[in-house]
Amino acid sequence: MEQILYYLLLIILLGSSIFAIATKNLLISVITLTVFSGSLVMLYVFLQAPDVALAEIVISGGITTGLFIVTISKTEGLE
Amino acid sequence: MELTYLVIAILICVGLYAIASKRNLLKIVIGINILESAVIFLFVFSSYRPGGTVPIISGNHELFVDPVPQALALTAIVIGASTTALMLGLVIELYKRYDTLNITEIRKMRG
Amino acid sequence: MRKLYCLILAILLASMFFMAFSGLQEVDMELSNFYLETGVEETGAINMVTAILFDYRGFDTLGEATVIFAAATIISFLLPKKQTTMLKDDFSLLVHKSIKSVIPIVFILGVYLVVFGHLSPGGGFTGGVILAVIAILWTVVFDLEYSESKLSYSTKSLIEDLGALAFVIIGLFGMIAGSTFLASGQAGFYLGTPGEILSGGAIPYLNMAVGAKVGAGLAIIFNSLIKGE
Amino acid sequence: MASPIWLIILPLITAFGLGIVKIFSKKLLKPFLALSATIHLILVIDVVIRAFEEPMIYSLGGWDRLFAINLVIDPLAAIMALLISVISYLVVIYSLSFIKEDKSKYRVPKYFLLLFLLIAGMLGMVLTGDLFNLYVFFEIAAITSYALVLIYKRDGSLEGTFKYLLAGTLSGVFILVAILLVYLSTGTLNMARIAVKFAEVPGQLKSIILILFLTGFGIKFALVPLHTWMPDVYPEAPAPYNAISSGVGIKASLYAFIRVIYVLFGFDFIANTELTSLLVVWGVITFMVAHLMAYQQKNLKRLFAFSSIAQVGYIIIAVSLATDKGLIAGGFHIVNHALMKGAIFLALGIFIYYFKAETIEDIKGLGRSLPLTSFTFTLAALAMIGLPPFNGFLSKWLIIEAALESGYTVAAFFIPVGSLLSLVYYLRVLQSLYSSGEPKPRVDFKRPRLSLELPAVILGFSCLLLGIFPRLPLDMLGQISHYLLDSSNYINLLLGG
Repeated sequence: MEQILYYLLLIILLGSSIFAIATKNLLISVITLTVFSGSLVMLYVFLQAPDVALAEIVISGGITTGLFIVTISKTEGLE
Repeated sequence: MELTYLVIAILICVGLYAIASKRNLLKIVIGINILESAVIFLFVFSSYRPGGTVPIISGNHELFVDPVPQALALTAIVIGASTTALMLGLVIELYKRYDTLNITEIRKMRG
Repeated sequence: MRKLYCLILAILLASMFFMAFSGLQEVDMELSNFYLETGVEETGAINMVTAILFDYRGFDTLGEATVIFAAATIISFLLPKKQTTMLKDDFSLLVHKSIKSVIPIVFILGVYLVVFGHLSPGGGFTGGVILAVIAILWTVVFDLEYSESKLSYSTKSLIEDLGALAFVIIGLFGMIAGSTFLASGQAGFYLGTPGEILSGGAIPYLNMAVGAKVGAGLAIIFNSLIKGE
Repeated sequence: MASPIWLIILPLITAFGLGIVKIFSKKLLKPFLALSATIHLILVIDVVIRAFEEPMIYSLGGWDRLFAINLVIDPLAAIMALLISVISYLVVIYSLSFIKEDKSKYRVPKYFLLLFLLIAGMLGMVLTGDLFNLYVFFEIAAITSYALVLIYKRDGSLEGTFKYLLAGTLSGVFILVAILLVYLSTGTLNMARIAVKFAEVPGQLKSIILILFLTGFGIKFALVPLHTWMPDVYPEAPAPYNAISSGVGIKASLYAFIRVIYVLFGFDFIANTELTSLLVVWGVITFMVAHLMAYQQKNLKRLFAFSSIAQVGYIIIAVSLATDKGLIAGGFHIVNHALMKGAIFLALGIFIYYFKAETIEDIKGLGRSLPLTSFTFTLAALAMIGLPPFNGFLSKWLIIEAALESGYTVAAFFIPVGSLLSLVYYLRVLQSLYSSGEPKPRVDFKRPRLSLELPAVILGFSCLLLGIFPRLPLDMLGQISHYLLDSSNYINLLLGG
């Protein structure tokens, strides 16, 4: 069960990263990026790294996404 | 376990491709973000030992995962976030000056 | 065509990385083995990641905190202070009220993560970021003026400076006590019983210094980005 | 009897304390900075003198050397630290007059804050004996560099810095992965311990690690296909930053690369692979391309940026030879280039400060309006070309000798050709400087301020001085190869075995 979940997360990781690069809408791209870091966080928990997982949630998932959204709202939303 | 390394390599590839080929400043920043995340994932994954537990030594566990790459990964996350923030600040300023996010147009406007 | 070249370049580099990863062999991890064996006894912290970050390799942590410091400095300079126009009055009274009641909880969570860094996952960085979220919530839900009136730029800057200086001064205690910079156990900091709140030598104090510095730094970065016309 | 840690933490304390000093009194700011810089210089000289008697080790946190972060001050690190602090001291004094306040009253304190962090970062890179610590200081130096370029907020600086930031982040990622690979294949981060265990690492992995380090640091010290950020960044940055970056900033990365190559990979690896010939060819390409590019430039800072890239090419050739002579020649050229480029950029800063002269056209007639500054500029430019009796001539001569000794005749032949090319474009600059023209001063002035002119003059005349009396620096440099060519000496020094 854990194995399957692990591989599923890897697939989500790949899919979300490729989608974030491919999509034209920057806001969607940034939101996909949160999915990306979300699955990374789960993987870190699987890999027994709660410290890194916490830091990833608050820094990549929280602050960086916030900064991205601020930037997009101040610039244009489309590529 | 080779599979995870493959995934990390593909993620690095995606990030590098975005940095090299995209013309939109924000897309480049997103590419850098993916690249850095992939490297941090590499740090965490390389610290894993099958059967190991969290390196908090309180119970009677015997095998722990390697705490050093995790500590280094934390440092790397913070440094990466700082550079990303600086980049986004630059993107905002560049947009104010040139009214576009396209890197070729910015270059054209400067002549 | 150019995209194809980029793709080929990226694939080449990535396959080089992959070759390197798969060429790795099991070796004797002497550094981490040493930390795991003696860490609890020597540092008084049970969370080894924190013990490494703040004790064995505390100098790295000083360095990374300096990186945030530099980033906050330049971003606040780059984006000068102006009126905010975005994200204003989009929220109802209900949201305002509920955010006001959430903020103490966020504060407690942040402080908890900072103070218990040597016992559980978390630590100064994570806790500091959570503390920065308070200032960010003020900015996003109310507006920049409200946020600045609660905690002005110069106050945050001062907190950041003091946090950074505190880190160095705690490090200097080690030298005063006859050991070297950033010494904790050797400098006579109270190691205590591992697992209790009053333990870990200098680690909790360093955690607090880093928490203050990171929190203030990130709040400065966020508020600076949100400023401007 | 200061301990070496002060070399790094004194600039840090100064930077962190700046905000607090500013609250008390704005007038205290400049005396505080000057005092701190002076104390720092004295400390560095003290530590360097002692390090030459006996190399020093300082283990942080009071831990055992094997498991702590160590500061290692061997002769090469001592020379680099001395060079960095001398150039930084002069730049700090120069900047006290050069950097003008803007409307928001924030520029001066932030500039100095970042400058001191940059100094701390470079010194940390040079002194540390721990691989990951090296990365952390590398990033401090990098992020403060981006920031200092932005300090005047010129239009071009935004774009240039974005490019720089992109290149810098990529180099950071490469180095980070390389360090992780080293850690995973040796199990430690202490450089001497790595050197002991590195022999067991499989060859393929070794070469990948080498490529990663070379590209990572190569971006920073501007090897030719990786140099593109530099000509875009330099014209937009303030002149004192140019001086510190070209003089010692890129040298710190170069030093890190030398350290990694010689200590980690060791002499045997260099001798048994084609690394030397690769780097020699690469160095020749670097300086030829850079000289040819410099020839086409009109903007002076752009021209000098290309000239700096060319000098990196010479240094790479010298240090990759892995001989006693090559290392001494390379080290001497590092020192000389720092002095020459420091003098050139500081003098150019004076031209810009009073006359806004940024292109070759603009400096027409300045030879008469600013005689002493122009004379300094001329001295440094002649040294750059490599004319006797200046120091540039000596170090280039030594590089040629070292290359011939190792059998790289073609490379040795190309070095004078490169000098000839640089003669052409430097003469064009000097001709413009002394031709007749009517420069328009921005402010009314009689002669430049002493605090601006003195640092430039000191650096300019030191070029002549080192050219006539090269004994002392060469004696000091004579000791560096002991810890580089035979990494077991370094291992014994650090691990005390």
